[in-house]
Amino acid sequence: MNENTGTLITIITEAPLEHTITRDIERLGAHGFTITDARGKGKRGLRDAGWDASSNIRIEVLCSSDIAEKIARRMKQRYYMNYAMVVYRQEVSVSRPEEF
Amino acid sequence: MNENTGTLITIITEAPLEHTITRDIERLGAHGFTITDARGKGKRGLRDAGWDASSNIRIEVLCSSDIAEKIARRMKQRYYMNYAMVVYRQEVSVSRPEEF
Amino acid sequence: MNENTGTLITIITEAPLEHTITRDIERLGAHGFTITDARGKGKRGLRDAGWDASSNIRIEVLCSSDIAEKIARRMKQRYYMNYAMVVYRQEVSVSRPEEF
Amino acid sequence: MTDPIILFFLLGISAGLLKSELRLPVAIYDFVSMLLLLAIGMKGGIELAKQPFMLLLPQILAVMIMGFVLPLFAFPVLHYVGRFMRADAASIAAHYGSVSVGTFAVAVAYMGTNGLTFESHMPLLLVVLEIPAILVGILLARGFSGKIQWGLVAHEVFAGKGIVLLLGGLVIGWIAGPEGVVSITPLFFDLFKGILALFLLEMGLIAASKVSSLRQYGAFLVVFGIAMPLFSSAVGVILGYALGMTVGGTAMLAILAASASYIAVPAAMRISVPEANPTLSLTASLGITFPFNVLIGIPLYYQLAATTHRVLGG
Amino acid sequence: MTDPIILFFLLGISAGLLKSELRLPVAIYDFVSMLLLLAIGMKGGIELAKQPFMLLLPQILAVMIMGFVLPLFAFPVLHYVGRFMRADAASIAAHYGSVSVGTFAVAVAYMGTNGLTFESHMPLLLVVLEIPAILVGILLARGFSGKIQWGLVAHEVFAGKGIVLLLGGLVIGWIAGPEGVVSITPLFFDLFKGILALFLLEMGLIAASKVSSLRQYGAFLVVFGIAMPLFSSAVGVILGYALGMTVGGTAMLAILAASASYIAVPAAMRISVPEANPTLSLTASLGITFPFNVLIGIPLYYQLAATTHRVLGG
Amino acid sequence: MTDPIILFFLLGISAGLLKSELRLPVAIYDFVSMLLLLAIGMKGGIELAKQPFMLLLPQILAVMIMGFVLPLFAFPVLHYVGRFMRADAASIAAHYGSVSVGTFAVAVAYMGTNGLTFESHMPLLLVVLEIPAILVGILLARGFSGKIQWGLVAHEVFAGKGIVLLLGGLVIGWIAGPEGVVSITPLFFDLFKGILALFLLEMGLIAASKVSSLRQYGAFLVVFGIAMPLFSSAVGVILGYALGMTVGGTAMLAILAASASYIAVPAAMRISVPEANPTLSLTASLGITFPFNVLIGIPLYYQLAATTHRVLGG
Ligand SMILES: Nc1ncnc2c1ncn2[C@@H]1O[C@H](COP(=O)(O)O)[C@@H](O)[C@H]1O
Ligand SMILES: Nc1ncnc2c1ncn2[C@@H]1O[C@H](COP(=O)(O)O)[C@@H](O)[C@H]1O
Ligand SMILES: Nc1ncnc2c1ncn2[C@@H]1O[C@H](COP(=O)(O)O)[C@@H](O)[C@H]1O
Ligand code: NA
Ligand code: NA
Ligand code: NA
Repeated sequence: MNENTGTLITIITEAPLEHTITRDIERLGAHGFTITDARGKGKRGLRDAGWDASSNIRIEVLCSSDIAEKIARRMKQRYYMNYAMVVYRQEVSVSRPEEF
Repeated sequence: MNENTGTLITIITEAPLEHTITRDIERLGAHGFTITDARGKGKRGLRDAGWDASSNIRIEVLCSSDIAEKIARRMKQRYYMNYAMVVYRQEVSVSRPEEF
Repeated sequence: MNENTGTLITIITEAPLEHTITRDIERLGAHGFTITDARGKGKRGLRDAGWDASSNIRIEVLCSSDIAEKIARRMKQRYYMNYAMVVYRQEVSVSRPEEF
Repeated sequence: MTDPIILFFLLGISAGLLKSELRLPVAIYDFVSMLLLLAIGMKGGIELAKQPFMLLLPQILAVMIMGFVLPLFAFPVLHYVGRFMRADAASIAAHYGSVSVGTFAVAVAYMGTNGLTFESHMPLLLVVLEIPAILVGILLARGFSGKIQWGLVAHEVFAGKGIVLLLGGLVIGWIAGPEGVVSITPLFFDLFKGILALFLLEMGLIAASKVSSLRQYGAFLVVFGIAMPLFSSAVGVILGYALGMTVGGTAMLAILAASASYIAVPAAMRISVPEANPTLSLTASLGITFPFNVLIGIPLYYQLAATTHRVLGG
Repeated sequence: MTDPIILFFLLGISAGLLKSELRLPVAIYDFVSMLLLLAIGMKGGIELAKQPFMLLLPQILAVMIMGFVLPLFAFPVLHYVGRFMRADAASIAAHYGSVSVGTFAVAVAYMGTNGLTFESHMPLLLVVLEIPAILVGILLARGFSGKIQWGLVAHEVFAGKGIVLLLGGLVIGWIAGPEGVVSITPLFFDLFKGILALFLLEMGLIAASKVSSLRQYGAFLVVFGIAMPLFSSAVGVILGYALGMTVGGTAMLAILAASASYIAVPAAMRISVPEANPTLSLTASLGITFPFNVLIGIPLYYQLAATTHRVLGG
Repeated sequence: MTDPIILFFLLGISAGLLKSELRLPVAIYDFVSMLLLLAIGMKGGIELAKQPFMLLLPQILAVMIMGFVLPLFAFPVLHYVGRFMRADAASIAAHYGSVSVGTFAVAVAYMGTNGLTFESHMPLLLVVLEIPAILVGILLARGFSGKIQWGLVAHEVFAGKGIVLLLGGLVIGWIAGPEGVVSITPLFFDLFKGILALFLLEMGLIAASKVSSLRQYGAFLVVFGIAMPLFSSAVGVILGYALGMTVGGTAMLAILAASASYIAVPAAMRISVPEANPTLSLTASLGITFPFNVLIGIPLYYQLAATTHRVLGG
């Protein structure tokens, strides 16, 4: 199989940011993303999803490590201060690497 | 703790494929799977989950690297051409390795 | 960027255990968690989420490897015997490491 | 003329057996259950307001005792005849000692369709019957010496959705009274049978999904799932008659006795007797007893109650 | 006086074009669809009980043939004029040969609002028309020689939510009859138009979301999405007249013919002709034909049916 | 006789304080909110059709000015007395200058139950009052010099679910008129109070969940959450009287003034003043002011309006 390593960057944050952040992600060069609804707890307290504004989303982006770096930086700069957010990255092997 | 590394293979694809793919996965020897509902964007456009047919699922399978390889191959061969799909793999350490 | 590796521990288990397990996690020193609803299949059969009691949750915790070890141990000791549960761990790089 | 809600149940079973992808979305199942629980509670509360509570105390006590006794009959049968492990036998016994709100709702509809009446405080007895069997089940599994987290169990039972909505509805109906609830009648009472139809559609789908586990766990569970409600309904009929209830009330008590829990008890058992296999009890309760009661049991128990009253006088 | 359900559709389109975040939750969309399907099925079943089934057989057969023939007209136009790939042309043709329950529901409401009547077995013809076009579509894409998993296709079609609920409702209505369903009337029939309004709100949002793909796929799809239903409605009118239907029935048959599937057919095509691009067919069906039929088509087809009957006598 | 919808609210609060697992599924909460917003909008629109729009312009303008002025009163109290950060004070002020549709719905039910009438264009004033306070809040936080993305804010406000459904309902009611909406009355109007009861059940659960944050943020927030609506209601009463409204209309304006937003404003503030802590404003608005208004405020403001009209004549 033509296979390659890529970076998977995961962003957990407030649901209402969905559109702004996916726009950011695409502008920074990623070719796709996957979103699941989530709830959770962190330093900004419980976010229990009973309520649109109090629910979280979990955004996953498969991309090159460069783009992942850019995305992480952008998140930090634009959202960390004021929004509930956690970001982490992993190396993964992707079966369809040509696109990332 | 008796612990071991295993492979986590994640498949993001169209929701209506759920039954076909989980059947494939079991036939290839995996002992379980976990599914979450998702939405996303990729080369086949926006899949926004407003609609059954337009929503995604995210399938996770913990298995040996051999089985993961087989699953990835099968996905490629049977679905890549015609369906929205992304597959990636990681090594993880599993706390209950006896079963995989 | 100030960046660091941390451990991501993922627990897939029965939905009604949500409160007990998140309490465990916090007591063991983790500063947060993220939960998504899931369904799946394992050695305890199909858990298809049609029904509250038959649905799964997927809990993710970013923490130090020590705390992850403690969490995995606790899960094993308290729940493995009697509940549907799978636990796995990965190293990830976290963009906001100061808190973990 | 078959009641259409039964037809919805049969549609659910058929679709399930045909492996149709049909399912009620989880949120809708929750919504429908909430409406039924609130409506049943309110109906009871409205009527309750009309009679002095003290007069009901003897009935409440007697019914509570029935709730303690029924699982004590079921347990030895399951453990010694059925050869189930101690924990499994205790858990299944608890399910059958407790009640099913869904079955009760179908019975309410059945009585209404056939122009039959019953004591209006039945929803109160429904609430009363939910709990004793849980305690008995836990004690049967653990023994009196065992370390049991009663606080957790109590919270699971009393703060559970079912009891909160039933009791909440009861109190609302009680305070608001018949004129008070007029404004919310269209949602809670006019739609009742339609909502019940949707509920039964989903219950049919769930019952059908238990067929494969049925095969696995064998004939004993099937026999028990039918024999136990028959036995319990007889106990209910005798108790109802002894308490001086009307034919309708006697039938309803028989139905309560015959029904098996599939919400409150499984949740409580999962926490307090986790080593019991939930598939066993749910297969029996949802896969056999619920369909049996809905399709055959309810009219049967009514006949039983009517015959008893006719024969013994009253 | 505009029918408010049409206004809900326009509200959905407007909100969608304004990129409002408004959406019906998926569970609610499913709930609303289920209620419509069951209601339409039951309405048909109730009426069906009143007439001998055998008399309907000729109509059923004729309509089924129409379902086979319509996609055979659409395919060459799409493939040779529109220059779509074989698979895409076949898939789109299947969509237009089959029917849309949403359009049918709006037509039912339209007839009701205007005090018009039609043959009560129309829901049966709706079910009949869903399927033939799927078979034709698959054969057009694969040829007779191709390896087709008919078992899978059959399961997808007959066990799909749509058919199960329509047919299930039909049978329930048939068995329960008009008095039987009285108790569930408040949910299924009194709320029908309100539920339809919510459904159309969401359909408007969906239609609006297709605008960008419309731009991408160009003018041919737009023209086809309007011309094809016009053509099909004429076929429907002729057939309805030939079958001796009333004006209302003729109009309903024209509407069925003119409507394009967006649930059953896409699901079946995705499985049996996966190389067809689903965006193409859904853009045409949901982005053009559904709005066209709802806003303009339905009254137009009624006029066509009325004129035909007046001119030709009947 | 207590209105049952209030009892549902109290049930929600009690269940929440008992840490019951009871929750309305998110999809159902959305559904219920949508129905309320559409119903309120349509009710207003139907009545609006009966009067010339131009006559309302002065009232609309006056009420809009009230929406600009109220947060200007709240801000210094919060910033200087309450010692909240500039951003937090501005955000809370915006919440209290705007309105709550939930409170309005309860007020509509209250007026109906007590046979009281009010100016039918109130839903229009509700829409009008939602927006000015948002602008004031942003300017208070940023100053006139600050770089504000007005485009984003405008989209967030006008394309938000709340405004789209309210305004959409208004227009639908306006165009369709009283006869037009008859067919959708069962869903939108007959079920109104039942749906409102479910909504209040969830609101009670949410209010109860704010108790822990209340403890954390101290007494000032509690005092403000009660004093501010009292003050605003007085302003509303004076304005209503000055505008020549009826007693009912004056009371409704007071209620609008006294209510605090918990949907539109939080969303807009999160985007335009993200450094404001949303927990603060939601704790005050949902944890204190909403329960206060629902349980005590609404009848109180009505009394205030009645007394004012009696004393001053009119
Ligand atoms: N240690 C953690 N592990 C997993 N998820 C976390 C953790 N901390 C925070 N989160 C998630 O990130 C969201 C925002 O975090 P915070 O900004 O810390 O409030 C929380 O609501 C959780 O869903
Ligand atoms: N780069 C990516 N990162 C994360 N998820 C992706 C990516 N590309 C595609 N996906 C997901 O996979 C689904 C199918 O992808 P595609 O086949 O590229 O349309 C999309 O709907 C997304 O949910
Ligand atoms: N091999 C596996 N891969 C992914 N998820 C699994 C696997 N095995 C079990 N699970 C998940 O963990 C849950 C409990 O597993 P079990 O205790 O094996 O029944 C299942 O319902 C699945 O959601
Ligand atoms: Na029982
Ligand atoms: Na057609
Ligand atoms: Na206000």
